[in-house]
Amino acid sequence: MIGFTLRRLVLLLPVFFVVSLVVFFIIHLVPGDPIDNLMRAGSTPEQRLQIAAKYGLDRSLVEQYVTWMGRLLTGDLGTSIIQGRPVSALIARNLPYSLELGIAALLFSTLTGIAAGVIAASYQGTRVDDSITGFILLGSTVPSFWLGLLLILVFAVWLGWVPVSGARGWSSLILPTIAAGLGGIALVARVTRIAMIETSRQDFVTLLHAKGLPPFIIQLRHVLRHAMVPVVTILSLRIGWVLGGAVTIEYVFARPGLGSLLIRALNQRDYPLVQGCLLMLAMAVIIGALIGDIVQAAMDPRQREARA
Amino acid sequence: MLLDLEMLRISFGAFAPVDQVTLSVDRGEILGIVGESGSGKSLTATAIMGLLPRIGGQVAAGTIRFDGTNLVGLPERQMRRLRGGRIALITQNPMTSLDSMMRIGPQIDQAARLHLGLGRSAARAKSLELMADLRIPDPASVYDLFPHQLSGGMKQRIVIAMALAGDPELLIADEPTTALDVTVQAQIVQILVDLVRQRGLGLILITHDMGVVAQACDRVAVMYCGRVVELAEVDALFAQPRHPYTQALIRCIPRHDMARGTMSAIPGVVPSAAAQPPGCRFNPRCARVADRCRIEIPELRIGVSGNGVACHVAEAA
Amino acid sequence: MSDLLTVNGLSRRFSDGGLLRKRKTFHAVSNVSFALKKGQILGVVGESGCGKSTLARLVLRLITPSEGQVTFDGVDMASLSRQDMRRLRQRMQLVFQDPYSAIDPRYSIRDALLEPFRVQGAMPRSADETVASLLDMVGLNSALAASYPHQLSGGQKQRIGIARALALNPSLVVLDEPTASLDVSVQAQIVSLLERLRQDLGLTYLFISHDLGLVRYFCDQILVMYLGRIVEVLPSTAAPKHPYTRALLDSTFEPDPKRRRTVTRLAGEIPSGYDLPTGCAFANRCPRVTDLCRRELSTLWSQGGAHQVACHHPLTAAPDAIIDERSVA
Amino acid sequence: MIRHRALAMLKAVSTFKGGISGAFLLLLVIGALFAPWLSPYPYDQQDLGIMNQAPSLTHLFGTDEFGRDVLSRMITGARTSLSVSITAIGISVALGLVLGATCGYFGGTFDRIVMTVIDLTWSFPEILIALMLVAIIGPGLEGVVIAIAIAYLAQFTRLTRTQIMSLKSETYVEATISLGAGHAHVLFSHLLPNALAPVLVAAMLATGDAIILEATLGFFGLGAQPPTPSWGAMMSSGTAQLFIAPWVILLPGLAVALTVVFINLFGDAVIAALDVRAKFREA
Amino acid sequence: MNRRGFLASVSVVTLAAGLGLAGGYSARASEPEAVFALGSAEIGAPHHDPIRATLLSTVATLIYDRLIEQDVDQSYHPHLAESWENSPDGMNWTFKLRQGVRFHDGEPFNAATIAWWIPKFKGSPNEYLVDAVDRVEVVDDYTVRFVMKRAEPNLIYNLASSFMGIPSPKAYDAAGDNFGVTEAVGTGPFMFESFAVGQETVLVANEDYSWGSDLSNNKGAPHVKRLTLREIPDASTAFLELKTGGVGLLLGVPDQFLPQLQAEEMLDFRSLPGFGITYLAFNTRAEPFGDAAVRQATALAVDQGAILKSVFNGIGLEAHQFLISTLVESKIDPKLEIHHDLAKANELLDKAGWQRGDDGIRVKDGKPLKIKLTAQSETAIKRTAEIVQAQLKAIGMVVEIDIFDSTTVVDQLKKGQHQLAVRQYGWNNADILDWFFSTTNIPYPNSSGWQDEKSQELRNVAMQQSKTQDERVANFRKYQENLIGNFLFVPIHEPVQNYAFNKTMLDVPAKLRGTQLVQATAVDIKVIG
Repeated sequence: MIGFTLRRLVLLLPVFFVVSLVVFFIIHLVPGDPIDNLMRAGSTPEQRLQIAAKYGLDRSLVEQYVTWMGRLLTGDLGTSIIQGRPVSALIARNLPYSLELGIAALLFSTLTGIAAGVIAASYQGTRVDDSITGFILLGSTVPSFWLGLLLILVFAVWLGWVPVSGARGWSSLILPTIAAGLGGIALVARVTRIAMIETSRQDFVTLLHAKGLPPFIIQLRHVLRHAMVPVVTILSLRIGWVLGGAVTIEYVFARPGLGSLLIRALNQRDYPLVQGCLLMLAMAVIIGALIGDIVQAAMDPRQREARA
Repeated sequence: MLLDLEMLRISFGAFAPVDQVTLSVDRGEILGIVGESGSGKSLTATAIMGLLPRIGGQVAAGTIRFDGTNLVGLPERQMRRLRGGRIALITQNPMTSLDSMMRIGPQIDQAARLHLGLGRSAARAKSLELMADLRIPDPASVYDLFPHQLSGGMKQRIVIAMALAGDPELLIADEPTTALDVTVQAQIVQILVDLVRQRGLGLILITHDMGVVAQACDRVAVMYCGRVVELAEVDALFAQPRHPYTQALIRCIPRHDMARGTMSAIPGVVPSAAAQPPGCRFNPRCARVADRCRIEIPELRIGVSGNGVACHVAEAA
Repeated sequence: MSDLLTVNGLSRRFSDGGLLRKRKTFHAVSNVSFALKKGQILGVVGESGCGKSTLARLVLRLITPSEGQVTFDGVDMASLSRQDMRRLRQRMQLVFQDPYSAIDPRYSIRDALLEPFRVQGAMPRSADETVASLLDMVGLNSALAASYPHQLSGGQKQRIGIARALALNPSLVVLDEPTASLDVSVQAQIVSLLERLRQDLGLTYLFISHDLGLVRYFCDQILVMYLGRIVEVLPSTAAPKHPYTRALLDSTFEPDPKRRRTVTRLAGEIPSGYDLPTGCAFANRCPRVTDLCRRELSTLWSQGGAHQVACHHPLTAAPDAIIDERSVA
Repeated sequence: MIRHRALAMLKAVSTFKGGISGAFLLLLVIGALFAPWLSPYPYDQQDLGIMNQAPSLTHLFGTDEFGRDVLSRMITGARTSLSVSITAIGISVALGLVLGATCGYFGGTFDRIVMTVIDLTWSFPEILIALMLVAIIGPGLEGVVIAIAIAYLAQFTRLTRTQIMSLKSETYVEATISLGAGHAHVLFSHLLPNALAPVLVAAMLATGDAIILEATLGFFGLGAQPPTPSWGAMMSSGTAQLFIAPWVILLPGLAVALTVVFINLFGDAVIAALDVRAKFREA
Repeated sequence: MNRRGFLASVSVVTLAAGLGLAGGYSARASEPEAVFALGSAEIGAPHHDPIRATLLSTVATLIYDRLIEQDVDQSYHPHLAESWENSPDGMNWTFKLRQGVRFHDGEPFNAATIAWWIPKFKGSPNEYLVDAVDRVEVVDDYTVRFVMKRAEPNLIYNLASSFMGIPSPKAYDAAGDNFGVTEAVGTGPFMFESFAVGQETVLVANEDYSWGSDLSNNKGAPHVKRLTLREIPDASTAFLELKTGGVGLLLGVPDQFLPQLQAEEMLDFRSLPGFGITYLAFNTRAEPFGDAAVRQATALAVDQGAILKSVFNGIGLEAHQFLISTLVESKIDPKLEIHHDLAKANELLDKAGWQRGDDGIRVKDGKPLKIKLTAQSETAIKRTAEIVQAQLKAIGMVVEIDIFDSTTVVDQLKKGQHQLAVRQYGWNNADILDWFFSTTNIPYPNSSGWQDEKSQELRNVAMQQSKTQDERVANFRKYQENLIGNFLFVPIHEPVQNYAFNKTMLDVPAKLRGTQLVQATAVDIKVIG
């Protein structure tokens, strides 16, 4: 197991290199530059050049990449041009909010999704199955920004149960969690349901019934465990989404977060910040996939063996 | 009789893939159910286990008497108490019969803990003992392995151990050796026969292999298209098969002492469940078909010997 | 009669692992040699994992051998260009174990039977006639041409599989357990059909099976394989001399309750093909094993006639109870 | 083979779910195709005298902030939204099939490299990918189409690849090779046609998601350039509109939701009819 | 309703009650506190350090005091500078500083502070504000003199900028990069407590405050003892927060929301005159706008009234010249103002050789009158573009809209890739004309590419040769009259600044002072109850 993990980590090095290349150059494909966002009425062309020189933007892209990479290897993500603060500090400030919402939404969609999937699978083909599947489907068809506004209108304005927006305390986390998580429920439920149904068709489940085990024990202790393997795959692929996918939700609920930070940086062409955020997201995604693999291997003894 | 099936009819919606099945097995006896695919032998086993609803079927008529109790219509809760306890099942494919994500030992323990009320350590001790009985080398270490770490033959022994864990009186083995190599098949059949002889279990051995039947069974039920066409003592069946199907079946087994090209085949195909011929279901393929066979369904008449045949022609003879 | 197929020192290893991982090598087929005369049926028998299916594919060069040589009708296959090899395939065909997936479910029977011609770029002038005659050849109604695989029974599908293999008039047909997934009554039909076709068309068969009884019934000569190696080559009527062949034979139940017997169990497990022992692979299960067996691998040596065995301590020719029964019957 | 698929479609439509959703989708497509003839008013005809009017007989769905007829805009919007998502998914499927088939069939290092990249794009939030790409490509529908196509590329590549890999071991593939067939024949006559069904169903479901993604990008002001309407652009035409003239925002939202629901229902019916459920799990 | 349904609804209600309680805000009843939401333009300020900031929110005006304050009518008022004097040649400014002022950290404010402060701008993005100052001389503890590099009558305007809040030198130097993030020390009425970037800043009253400016009624400590300024990017969310009492005051309300605000009983709003202009910018280097006649026709085709009504809900003013109306420089010859005149517009195009085709589209030399209109995705701008598109159709001009993000729009302008663009600026000084139209600023910000000797001469006079404020006004008027005569832009709209608040929570003075709702008004706001 440790060998497997180490091997995968070593294989990450070339991936990291490629990712760093993409991340560095992609933002330069976008027209416009950050300096104009620093200039206001009254500033002069000389100042432009000064600022460009200050951030090394007057040098060739390759040179810039080498400098950036050099700094990166010492753990320095650079300094935001627009905000004038270290990129790492900005990420560190926004990350907790993204994690808070991302994890809450992921838990919400995963737990609800699995529960719904299990129930739907247990009542496969009945009206219960249909209504659960239908209801979940409905929830996932509404764009999340829109859902967010509607949730605010209903639960915060009309009913006044929770605050409209903000990121203060758990009560302000409820609506964003629902808005961000609802789409995921459908996915998780769908996968869980199909995996459950597939698994319960296997011989060993027949044999478990033949042992006289109560059906709910079979479903929860055996079938669900098998069904969790594909669910874990999906979840490990959602790490990127947890960190940066909730942009619209952050916008509507006035929450800070990595997604908003990145979008704003993108709009202002704040190169170091965009690069820093993207690199962090990409690495999180890769490591998320790795963790997913490891968890999956830990869950499934066959894979554990195959990968040892 | 430990188990008595009378005129069992299994239906899936409008279809009745199994009908008029009558057979029985006693303690210490091995009943073979033999037939080709689609003959309904596995469904019969599923019906005895009370697991038909899982696959969308139900017992439409007839009785399944286990030790005097009719299992048909028995509440699920009571049926569950029997399942894995007094009646146990062994399935065909050992590769897929074990939960791949669970260690071997606990899977064997389950039935004992559930039906015998044993604690964790008592169940473990019992499982280890069973594994030793089944000649599994080094049971203590196998106990902690995962299924994929075992060979097919070893897995099938685990499946048998699982079935025995609840101290069953009746064992239903549904094609227990089909997926195994011949050398392993021989061992598993031997184990099953020994079990019946030593523990006095009743065993229903479902198979399509006449060799296995000849080797292991005391009595045999031959099934074709959902019906029992012949029920007989094993010696009688092979010495003097009465149903034309049984006769044909025995004839189409290759033997090394036959000259090449002398093996006879049964012409035609097994009709699909949706297109059963009227009358005797074997009539389109039967060499001795009479007019009556095309109209009237022959009934299985069991004589005093306990042997019987469902054939107009054989009866007339 | 001349040799249609000669196999010489054929081996195939599969490796996995590689970068950053210990490379493991699986010996699927090791040093196999045999010759097959025109018009003969050569049986290959062994348990799962013994390499018999790999051997079939090596012979047809669907898999490239790691070592050794396959000569078909005097031509060394390794010397052929891709193009020539593809053309040569017309003369050697394969029938598969699983008829259920041997035909593309989206192809009609007609399409499936015409595919060989399409692939070889030689569409017959009258496609319908060709299809009809192929169906007729394997004993099927030509009305089936319009059906799809899922509408046919296993036996019918296997007949289609055979018809397709024969479409291009091959000389050699490799039959990879053609009846293993069929019912006995259907198996009998297929075996009879194969025998008839062989006589009518002068075919040569390489017949692969796990069923020693069937092989002994159907074949002229039998290769017994164990863990990728040939342990015995025997005429189908000969008594086995290798302890493994003997064990295999002992494990086969006769369909006769009078011949019940207590099985002499084989000790031990089949070793993994990854780490083959240095000596005889059967050593750990063999009742006659000696130190010599564990140390040294026996080569195939003649037991008189075509009978060869790879064993240091072959069973003596002394008639054996079970083998005797045949003369009794 | 065509008959096979047509039959499955027929089977799908004959179920209750499949019938209802199929009918709705058909109507929608017809509406989109004949938008100019079906719209009661030109979609861009402004009339500042009747701004933000509630639904009435003259304007069934009311008017928007420029006094334009919301119904006409929604009909034309269906055209934009559908063509954007269908084109995008079409491109995505085409690319995905090629990449997935190549990776799945030939495997090896090429496969490993492509799949690493593909996995990266998959796990990256698609909204971020889309925003990034639109910024690079520029405004307008082309940008959105390409962005959506790339956002979904991973899904189809993976699905195709898994399909091809599992099909590759089917006996009939080996049978074809043993007949002397080359790679092209195996790929195009057997593998791709068999892999297609689940990919197409997935594509259908993804079309629904693409409509939502188009709407979300519209929320950020990307996509259809005014005055061309699209459902997404309409939904996000200033959230203040939600309080002033809610129908301008709610109705397109409803249209998106309904369409996606029906696409999913129809997809489910097709999945059931084609019996490709099992194949879905593998992906 | 069956029993299960009933139970379910009861449990939902119970759950909701629990949430409601937990979600309530625990106001400290003893201390009056308030929550403001920042305007959308202020969102995302990374810190509150006025010297190195490029984006500064209202927060900075509450923490820091400035030397000089500017009122609605653009007049200047003393604050930390009690009085000032400019030498006749414009080369020396002398400031008398207020005494007894202390920073939040207890440090005194005096001439040394200014001497430390002005040089700090060197190399910062805000350097241009004090660019003209050569050096600062300390005359005595409370008197400083700015020795100028060149005459700069506009210095006073610059000093009133929100970037000219004065931080505590000691705290500033000690905190380094963290100044404005983890701490911010000024002399203002509110003291920094905490700051979560992108989310909120919490301030507490400076009880020692006693140096409020002329503009405020309350010269002492603010009435609001604890003030939270939240950042809410989505306007509807902010509006809903106001409506539900989550926020007491919105610093900036989009015009579209005003009708809603007016409809709510407990809400009220105050307005201040505008701070900028929405306009169309031509690219004179891209055909057909090289031709003044086409520019004029385009300008005359735009109906400012209709746009005011539909895009801005009738709020704000129609703009007919380029400067905000509170600037004196905006009072130009009325004949030169740009007003809607469709007939004349068509006539101009006819004369210029653009003939109408059958489809109503004008054509000249086989080329249709088809142009690209660049705009950005912000709602008001997008809508303006849409309506302009419809209006230009009336003169036979086909307009295609291209929506970009703001940075890309700038990039397009810089590269001269645009033809016509909807733009907006926010600036309350006439020197904006120089910024947009001086030849030295080609290609950007002079993206119209306007190069004209006469214009440049007038610009030089206005920018460099005005010694006094009055001279400066006259010069800039002339400069604008020249520019507008060349139809370099189409003024469209002058927005007003709206501030909405909850009447039941806050007492906001009827008349707002200052150019925006900042410190001057904030200290006068009272919490009700």
